[in-house]
Amino acid sequence: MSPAVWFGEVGASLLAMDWTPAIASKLAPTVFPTGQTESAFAERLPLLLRDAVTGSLPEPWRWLANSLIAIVAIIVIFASLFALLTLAERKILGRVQNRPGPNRTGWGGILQPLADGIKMLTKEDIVPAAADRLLHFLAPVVLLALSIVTFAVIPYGRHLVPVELDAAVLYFFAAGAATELAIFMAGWASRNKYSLLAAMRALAQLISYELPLLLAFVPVVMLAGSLATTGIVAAQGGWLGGVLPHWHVLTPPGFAGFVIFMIAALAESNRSPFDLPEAESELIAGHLTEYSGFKYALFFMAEYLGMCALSGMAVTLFLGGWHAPLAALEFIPSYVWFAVKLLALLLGFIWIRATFPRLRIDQLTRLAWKFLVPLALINLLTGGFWVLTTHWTGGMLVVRWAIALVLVVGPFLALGRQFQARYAPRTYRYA
Amino acid sequence: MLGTGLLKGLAVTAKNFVGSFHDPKRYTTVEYPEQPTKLPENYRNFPFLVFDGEQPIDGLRCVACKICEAECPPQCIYIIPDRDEKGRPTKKPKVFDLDVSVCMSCQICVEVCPFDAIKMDQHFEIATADRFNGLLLHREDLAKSDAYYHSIHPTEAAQVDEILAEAKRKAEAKAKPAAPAAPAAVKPPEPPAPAV
Amino acid sequence: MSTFALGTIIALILGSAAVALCLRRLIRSVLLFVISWAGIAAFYLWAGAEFLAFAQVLVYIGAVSMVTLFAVLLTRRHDQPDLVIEPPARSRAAAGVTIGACVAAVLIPAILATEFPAASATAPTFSVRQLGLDLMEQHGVVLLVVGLILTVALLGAVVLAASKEDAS
Amino acid sequence: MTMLHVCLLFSGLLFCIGLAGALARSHAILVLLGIELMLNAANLNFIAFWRYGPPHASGSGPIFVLFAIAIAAAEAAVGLALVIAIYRHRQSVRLQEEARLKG
Repeated sequence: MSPAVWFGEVGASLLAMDWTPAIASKLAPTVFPTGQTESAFAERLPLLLRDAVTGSLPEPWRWLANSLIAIVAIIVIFASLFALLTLAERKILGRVQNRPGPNRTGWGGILQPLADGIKMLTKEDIVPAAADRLLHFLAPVVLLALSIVTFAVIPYGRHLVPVELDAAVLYFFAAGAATELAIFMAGWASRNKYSLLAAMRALAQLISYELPLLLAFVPVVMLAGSLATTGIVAAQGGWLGGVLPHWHVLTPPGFAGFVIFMIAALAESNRSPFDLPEAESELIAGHLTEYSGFKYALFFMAEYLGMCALSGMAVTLFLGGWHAPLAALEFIPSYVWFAVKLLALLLGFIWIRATFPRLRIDQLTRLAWKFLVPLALINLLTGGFWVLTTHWTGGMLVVRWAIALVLVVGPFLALGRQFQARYAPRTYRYA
Repeated sequence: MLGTGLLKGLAVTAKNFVGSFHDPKRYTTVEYPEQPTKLPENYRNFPFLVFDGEQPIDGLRCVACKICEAECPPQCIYIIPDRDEKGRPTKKPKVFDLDVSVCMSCQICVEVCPFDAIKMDQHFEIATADRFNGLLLHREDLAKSDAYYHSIHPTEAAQVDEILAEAKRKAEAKAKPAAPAAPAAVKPPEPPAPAV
Repeated sequence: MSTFALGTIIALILGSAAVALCLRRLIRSVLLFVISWAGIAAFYLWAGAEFLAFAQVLVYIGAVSMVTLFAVLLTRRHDQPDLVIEPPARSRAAAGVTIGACVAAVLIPAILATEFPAASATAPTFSVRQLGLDLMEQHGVVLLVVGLILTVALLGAVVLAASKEDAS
Repeated sequence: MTMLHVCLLFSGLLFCIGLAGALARSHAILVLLGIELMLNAANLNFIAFWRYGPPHASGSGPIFVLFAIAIAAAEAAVGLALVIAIYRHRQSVRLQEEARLKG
């Protein structure tokens, strides 16, 4: 067989093959189920709006247009949420510190994010002379891209799931884990030893807190029996007597998981009191030292989007996703409930920032490895116990709750005593 | 128990946040340019000249005695007494310049003035782009009414008024028995330094 | 469209791996390896094994790359470049490439000459639930052994890398 | 020539690249990465056979890959710890200088 004939055959057979990727079926956006009539008009409103735009398109294009609309909607909504969040954060911090916060730009300061944006955009973009220009540019882009990508699997409402994946939670945390690479790139590409050292510290922090973050949601996955976000939300539907929702946070292992998850999420999104990587008042700005202008704004945006994504995931995993807290309140559209819960968690982030002083690096790692990780591991046990005893009823229900509470509170008290012993209460001889 | 301190801290900030909306004690910011700050009565920065009546220059209490010029430690005051056409002093300053870029707000000029003519001002928004002429205050800039003095230092101004009235009464009482002999004795005795 | 996708994935993986092994700057080659691993994750996704794709990203891009980068930075000497190319190294490199080429020369014709039974018409479905059940029931012992190995490896790595401050 | 052939060719090439890299380079970390690449190429084969092989109902392919990934992570951790230990001992990570067992 001559080479030409061989190549021709190979080429022909390559073209004749079925190249459809297996994943394509998973990526099909949720088409509005025609059989469902129980959902109210407001519930379907986003989908109806979308279909009004794309309904007339032929099938393959419609799929593409629907996906594009979902992407644009997510980016626009969360970018504006980012803008409002920066303003809300400064206003709330101000109020906590007995001052009004920014109130000069626009009506009561509402245009402050715009002013900040213009300032950032018009600043000079400085790249150090010895920097690795390509990586220096790529780091913020990769970071922002990865933090936007995580929004794809969060169920925002009953019919609003951009991508339904079987292993959606794993996808979310895989994308989150990859952001560490961007931080390393930022630190290394700056060719500044302080940037590099700070990036290493940031990585140590992120890796340390990845462990409790991942361990904390495993009991939830066990309870729901699913790694898909839709499955986890579906498992939290329904109410006990129309009042008590079946949210995971209202079970002992779920509550412990929620607390550990939120602490680890604070550290993962570099928020105070774990904002060591960019501690403005102590380090210069950590791995962001050599960044200015638009690239710095991108880092900032990625940080806030990461915070939003982690809060959205916490809502999905622990706070019942888009389910209403009371059966009587179900007439309010599901996406409104999701937004309310998300905003509540974000306000919690800001409240915590307004309250606590920054940890030292050794306290930070000690908290992760000696406190959160053991608690999360014990919480796995609690989760297993809770799953195994779902069929207990009557008097055994009390026993179930008692054992689970002991399993949650006992280790917390024991570890807490040991953890606290070296630090508190302190006496200051010379203060 | 571990964590109670954290909850206490959160409660403190929450109280501050909620309080800032209804409790003026928890919202202490004064938005300065729009909302003028209320300065304490004893605040002082640079001197000014007090005048009585309506005419700023004619009503000046200053008699150009040059005591303050002599006493001023950084020597920021410059006075030329006015004279009439015959060359006699009119007991008014022709030039009274005060360089506030040199003045150190020591209040010695106020202490030494026998006529209570120079007092400390509270006007502090004197920033200017012209540091030579803009910060050299002339007689016209320095002359401010007695009413203004009362508005910024009410307690001190009341004391000064008492002292001046007392002096005037004594002068009148002295002038009555020896009416023709003492037209020049209007000069009051040196008053005690006003309380600061 | 998807032909193009698979072609891109393959080209990306092979190209970045080949370039990574030729570069002299270590950090860059590690970062290129990361691209290659990401490409392999994309291939898993393309083939329908999404759980594996995410596991690949989590383990390789999230963990192995970090450990490697830390190792690179910890073993860097500033007084000399990363690698010095000497004559013996050149001959070694030539030998290595030759051996690789020889293996390829054996493998490729072997693959092309083999007739495989016809593939199933549809992609095999494999849910995460099924994976979990298989892991826990059919492969439970293996899972335990892997867990044990990972624990031992973690402890071993800590012991190996821990600096002996008292000794020095 | 089927899809399976394409995937196998691809993984074979990747394996050879990893092999050549592991043999040709002298930096210990790069050698480790070359070995990782060979492991990954083997994983690709499992997935290729699972996806394009004869019809079957088992999930052994992905499960085997999952275990391989876990072992690869362990290997990377231990290997890199060894590299760091060697570097601390001899101030060098070039493999041809590590010809002696006796420290």
